[in-house]
Amino acid sequence: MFKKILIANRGEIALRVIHTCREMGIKTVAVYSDADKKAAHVISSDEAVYLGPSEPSLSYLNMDAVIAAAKKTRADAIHPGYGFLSENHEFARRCRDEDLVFIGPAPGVIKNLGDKITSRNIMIGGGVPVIPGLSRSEPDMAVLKEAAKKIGYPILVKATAGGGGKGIRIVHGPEEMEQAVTEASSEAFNAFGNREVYIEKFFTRARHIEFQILADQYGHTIHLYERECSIQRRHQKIIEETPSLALTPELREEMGNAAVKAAKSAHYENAGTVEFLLDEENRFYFLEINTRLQVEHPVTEITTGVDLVRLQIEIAAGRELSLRQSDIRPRGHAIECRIYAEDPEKDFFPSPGTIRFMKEPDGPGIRIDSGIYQGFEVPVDYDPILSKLIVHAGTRDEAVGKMIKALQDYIILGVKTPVELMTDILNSEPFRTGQVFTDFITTHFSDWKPDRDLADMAMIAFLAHSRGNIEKRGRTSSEPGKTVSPWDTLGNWKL
Amino acid sequence: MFKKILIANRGEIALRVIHTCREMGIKTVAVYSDADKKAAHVISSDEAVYLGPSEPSLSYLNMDAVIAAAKKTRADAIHPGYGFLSENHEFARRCRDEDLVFIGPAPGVIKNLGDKITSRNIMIGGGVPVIPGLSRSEPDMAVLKEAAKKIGYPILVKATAGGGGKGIRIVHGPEEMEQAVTEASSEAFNAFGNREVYIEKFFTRARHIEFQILADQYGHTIHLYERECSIQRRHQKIIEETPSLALTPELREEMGNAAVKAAKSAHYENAGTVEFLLDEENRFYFLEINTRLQVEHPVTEITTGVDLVRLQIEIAAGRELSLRQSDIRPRGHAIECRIYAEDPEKDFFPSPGTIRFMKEPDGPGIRIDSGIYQGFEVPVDYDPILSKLIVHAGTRDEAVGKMIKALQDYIILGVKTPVELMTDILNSEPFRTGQVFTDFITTHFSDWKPDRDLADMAMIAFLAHSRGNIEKRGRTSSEPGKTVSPWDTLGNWKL
Amino acid sequence: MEYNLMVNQEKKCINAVISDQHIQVQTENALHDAGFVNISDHQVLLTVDGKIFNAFVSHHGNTKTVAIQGRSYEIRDADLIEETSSGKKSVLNAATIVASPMPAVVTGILVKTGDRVEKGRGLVIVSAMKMETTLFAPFDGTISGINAKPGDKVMPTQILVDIEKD
Amino acid sequence: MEYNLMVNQEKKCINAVISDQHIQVQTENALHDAGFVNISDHQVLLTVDGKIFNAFVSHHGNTKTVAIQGRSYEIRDADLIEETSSGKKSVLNAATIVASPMPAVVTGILVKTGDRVEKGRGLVIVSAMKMETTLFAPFDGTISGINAKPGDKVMPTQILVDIEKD
Repeated sequence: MFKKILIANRGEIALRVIHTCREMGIKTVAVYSDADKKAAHVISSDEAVYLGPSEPSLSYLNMDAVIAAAKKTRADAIHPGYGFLSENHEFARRCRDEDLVFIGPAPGVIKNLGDKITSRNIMIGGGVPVIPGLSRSEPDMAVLKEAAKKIGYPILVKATAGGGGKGIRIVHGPEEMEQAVTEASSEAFNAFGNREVYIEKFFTRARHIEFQILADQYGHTIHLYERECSIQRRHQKIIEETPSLALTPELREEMGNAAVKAAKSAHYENAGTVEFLLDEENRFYFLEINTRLQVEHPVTEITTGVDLVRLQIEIAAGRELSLRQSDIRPRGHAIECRIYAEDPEKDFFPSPGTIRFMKEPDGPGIRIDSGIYQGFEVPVDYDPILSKLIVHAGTRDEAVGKMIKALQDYIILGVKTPVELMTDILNSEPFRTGQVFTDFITTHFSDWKPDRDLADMAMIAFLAHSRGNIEKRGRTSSEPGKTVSPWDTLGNWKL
Repeated sequence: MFKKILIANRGEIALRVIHTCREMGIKTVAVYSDADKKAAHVISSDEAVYLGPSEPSLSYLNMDAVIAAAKKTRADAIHPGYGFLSENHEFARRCRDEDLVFIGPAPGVIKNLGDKITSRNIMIGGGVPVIPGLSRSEPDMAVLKEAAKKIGYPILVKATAGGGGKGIRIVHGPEEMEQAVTEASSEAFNAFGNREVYIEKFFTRARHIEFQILADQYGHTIHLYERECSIQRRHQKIIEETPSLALTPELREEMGNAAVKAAKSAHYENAGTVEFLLDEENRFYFLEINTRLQVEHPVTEITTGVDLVRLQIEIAAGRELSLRQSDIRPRGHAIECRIYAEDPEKDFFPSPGTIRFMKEPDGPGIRIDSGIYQGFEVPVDYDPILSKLIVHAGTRDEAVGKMIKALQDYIILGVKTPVELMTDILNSEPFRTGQVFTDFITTHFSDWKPDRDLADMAMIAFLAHSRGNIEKRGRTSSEPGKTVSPWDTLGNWKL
Repeated sequence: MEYNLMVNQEKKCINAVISDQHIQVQTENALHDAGFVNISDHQVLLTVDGKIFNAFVSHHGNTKTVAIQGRSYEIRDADLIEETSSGKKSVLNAATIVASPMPAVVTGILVKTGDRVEKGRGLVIVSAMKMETTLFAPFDGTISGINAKPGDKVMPTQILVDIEKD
Repeated sequence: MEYNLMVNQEKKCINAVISDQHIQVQTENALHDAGFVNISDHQVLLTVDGKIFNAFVSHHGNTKTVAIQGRSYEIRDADLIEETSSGKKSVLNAATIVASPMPAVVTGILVKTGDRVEKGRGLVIVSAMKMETTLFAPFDGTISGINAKPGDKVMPTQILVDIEKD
C-alpha cells in the first residue's frame, strides 16, 4: 500500500481524500496557492507544498509544480480529486512517466472518454444506447441537415472536446443550423483549440441519471447503483439523491448492466461514473463517463456502506476488488445538497467573502463534507463549492424531513448560500412527488425569493444582540459595575 | 401521531429526541433548571419550560413540575430519555393518569423489571438463562451459605432494588458472607429504602453484551442485534461497539432469541435493552432489562439503518411495528466513545467548567450526538456526559482507524475529557484483538498517562499564539501601523 | 423608544423597550414581548410566549445578518446609515455606475479613456469563482477614467470605469 | 531570547527567536525551525520541515491549553506565574489543605469548629456530576474555621476547612 499520497486539489474534496488516507494510515501531502495558505485542506494534511499564485493555471493546474511537489515529498501516488487536473490525460501520463501512481484510469482511457465522438463510438461498439445523432464531425451542411431531419428537431450542436456548457447550441429547425454550427465551432475553438462539432437529439425534458462504477485491474467491474442529479442551475447539479424515483427495479437493473458494459467497453479501471439521459418515455441514453470521483459520490457511499476513496486507493495500488455485484445492496434513501457561495436571489452570482459565523447541523444520519471553517476567506479564484450536506434515512420522506431540518440548522454567515432556496425546493410539491427534470429550477424557482415572515423576530434579535454585546463590553471594562449605556453606542436612537 | 412531545431530560439525549421529532414534524417542549438556562437542549427546542433549581430533585426529577409543564404546553406525550425519570414506574403511571402518553413500557412492566428478584423470576419462568443464584431474599445465614457453596465462590451479594453499583459486595468465601450481607443491606437501605439483598455467582472475567429490542402493542417483538459494552470505568460504559467479536453467528442467534423471549416474558412494549453477562466459556446469563433508550443506542442505529427514537414514538402512538426480524440486517461495524467531562489522569474525577473552544470531527461515517457548544458552562449538577462520538465503517479495523482519526480531530478545550485515553485504548493490543472484559480499564489502563512527545511543538504553538494575538491587537489599535511589541505583554522575557 | 431599522432594503419603524433580559416591541401590526439570552457573540435566544426563536447574528460594518429558522435578514439602523454614509462616496444607485456585482477579479478591460460608449456597451469583464460577467455602460457617454486593470481584485463598492454622461 | 515555560508542571527552559511568521527554538535537545500562521484566535498552524502541526489553543488566566494531534498540554510562562501568584494566597501545596479536587457542590460538613481531628478523618463531602468525594484531614489538629456550607458551589482553589496544626 502507498505510504504517502499527494492530493492535487483543494476544498472539500481534498479533505474528503485526507479523511480516508488518515484512516488507512497513509500520510497526505496538500498543495496550495497564495489564496489557500490558510485553507482547510492545508490545515488538515501532514505536509503541504506551495504551488504558486492563486490563478489556477499557475498553481492547481500547473503540472510541473504538482509533480515537483510529489517528488519533493516522496509521495507514492497522486489523488486528483475532481476538476483541475483530474480528467487531464496528459497529467495522468506524466505521473506514470515520473513513476507516480495516478489514482484514476489509464491515460489512454481518460483521453478516449474525454472526446465525445470517440467515447460515443466506443459505446456503440459495446452495445450501449447512445443519443440519436451523428457519430462523426460532419463539415458538409447538406449532409448535416439531412441527418438532423432523420433524428428529428430540436437538435443539439455540440463540440467534441471540452465541456462546461461551452460550444453548445440548440437548433429548432434547419434554418438555424448553419449559424449554430458556425458559432459552436468558433466558441469551441476559442475554448478548447478544436473546431470539431457534431449533432445529436436534444431532449427538452429529461432526467440526468448516473451510475457509479468500480473496476479493478483484473477485469472485475461492478456498479453501485444510480444517482438522480436532475436538479441543476447553470448546468451544474445542486441537489442529488439515490435511489431515483424514476427507475423501476427492471429499468434500474438494465441501466446498471449498461453502465458496467460501458465501463468494460472503455477498458475502464478505478472509480468512475456513467452518465445517462432518461427521457420522458423512460428510454435511457449514454451521455458520458466521468473518469474521476464525482462531487455527489457521498449519496452512494452512505446507501451502499462503501468508502469509494478507499477503494480508489486500493485499486490504484493493484488490489483486487473483493466486492461482487451481489454484495452491493443499497439501503434507505440519501440526498445531497451542495452548499455554494452564491446568491440564489441574484441569479446564483458567486458570493466570495469571509465566513463570519458557521454552525453545522449534527445528529443521526447527517454527513457533512466541508472545505471551510469560521474565519476562512473564501477566495474568488475557484469553484464556489463550500461544502456538501448529505442525509440518510429509511425512506425518501424521512430523508426529506431530515434534510429540511439539517438545512435549517446549517448556519453560514458572511457569504450568501442557497440554503434557504434548497429548503423551499425540498418542501415543494414537484420535489416531493419526484417531478425532477433538468429544467426544474428554471421551471419552478426562477423568480425565487425567500419568505421573510420572521422579520419581527429578526428585529428583536438585532436589538437584543446589540444590547448583549454592550453589556459584555461593559462587564469587561476597567471599572467593574459600570455598564456602558446602550444608547451611547447603538446608533442614533430617538427618544 | 403526536403533535407535541415534552422531553423530560437534558443534554445530548434531549437533543437526540429533538432531532427525530423535528424530522417527523412534531413540536418539542424542553424543560430546564437554573443551571441549564442556556443549555443546548433548550436552544434547540420549540418551547421551553422552567422547572426549578439546579438540584435534580427540584427540577428534572420533580414529577409535579414536569407534568405541569406538559399540561401547560399541551404536549401529547413525554419522552423521558435515559436517567432521571425514565425508569420510574410511578412517573409512568402519573403520566397515564394525566392522559399523557409516556414513551416507554407500561408502569407495571417498569416496576417488575426494576426489581432484580422479580425480573429474575420472570426470566426463569420464560426460560431465559439467569446467573446461578438465589431467586429470593434469604434472611437465614446458614441457608445463604449453603446456597453459596452450591453456586460456588466468588459470590455477589446484591440489593434487589436500585442500581448504580450501590448495595453490592463481592464475597470470596463463607467467612466473608455475614459482614458482606450486613453492609450491602445497610447500604441498600440508605440508598433505596429497601434492605433486601440476594446472592448470585460473581464472574471475575466477563463480557457485558446487550441486545436492543423493539416491541409494539400488538405482540410483535424483534431484536436489533447486540452491543458489546465491556469497556467500563467505575461500572459505567465508556466505549461500545457492534458487532461483538465474542459472538459466533450461532451464539448471536441464540442470544437474540433469548432477548426476544425475555422481552415477551415481561410483556415488554417499546424499545428496551436486554443485558447479558457472557462468561469466558461463552455461556450467557440474563442481567437485567433497561426499560428505556440506551446511551449507546446509536451504534445499533448506524449499523441497522433504523431510527430507534422514531420507532419509540410510533410504537407509543399505537402504530404497528412494520419491521420483521428478517428486515434487520446489520451492516459494517460501529463504535461509540462517550465523551465525559472528567480527568482520566485523576481517577476519572469529574471536570465541570466552560467549553472554551470546541471543534468536532466531520466527514464520512461519523456521527456526533452532542449536548454542548463552545461557550457552554458544563454544570456540576448532572451526569458528566458531554457528547458521544460514533463511527461506522465496513470492518472493525476500518472503524477503529476512523475512530482514532475522529478522536484526534475532536478538540474540546476548557474541561478535561478522556479523548486521549480513548485514542490509546483503541490503539492498544487488547482492544485491537477484541480482548475486552469488564475489567479492561483496571487491567490495562489503571496508571494511564498521556504520551506527551510533542511538547516542543506545543511550546512553539504557545509562543506563536501569543505573538499572533499581539499582532492582532496591534492591528486593531487606534494607531494603524503601530504594533505592540510582544515583549510588552508576553510576560517577563529575559534577554 | 423609536427605532428605524432597514430590514432587507425595507424601512421598518418600531417602538421598543429593552431591559436586561427582556424586550417589548411594537411593530406596525403586532406587539411582541420577548425574553432574550445572549448565548454567545453570535447567538441570541429569544422566547416569545414560551416559543423559542434561535437567532444567529454576524455583523460587518453597520449591518447585521440575523438568521432565524433557516431564514436570513440583513438589518441595519437606518439613522446610523444615513449619517455615516453621507461623508463617503455613495454607490447606492447601482443602475448608474460600473461596478462588479460581487467581489471579483478583472479579466478584461474592453475600452480606453476617451472612448465614446453607448448604453449597453461592454466595458469590463470580471470573473469570480469560475463565472465570468461583463459589465455594461449604464448610459451613453465618454470614458473619463478607468480605475482597474486585468488581474485586480475588485469589490462591489468600487467604481471601475468613470463615464462622463452626454 | 530565553523563555521559562511550565509544561504540565515541568519547567522547560528554551531559547527562541520569533518573527512575523517564523519561530526558531532551541530546546534542551533539539533545534526547531517553524513557520506559523494564526488561523483563528484558537488555532495556530505550524510547519516544521514541511510537516504540518495543527495546534488548538485556549487560555484561562496565564495558562494556555495547547492541543496537538489529539494530545493536550498545559503551558504557562513560569516567570509570569511566579510574579502574579506571589501576591495571592497560595494553594500550591495540595497535600496540606482541604479543598475540592474539582468544581463541586458541598453536600455535607462532617465537623464543627473546635473539633479535634486526626489525619485521615473525613471533614467535608462534595459532589460533582453525580460523583461524591470525601475530603480528609491532611494532618492532626483542631478545626479553627469552616468556610463552606451544604449547597455551596466551590472551586479547587477554595480552602473549605481551616485546621490549626498540632
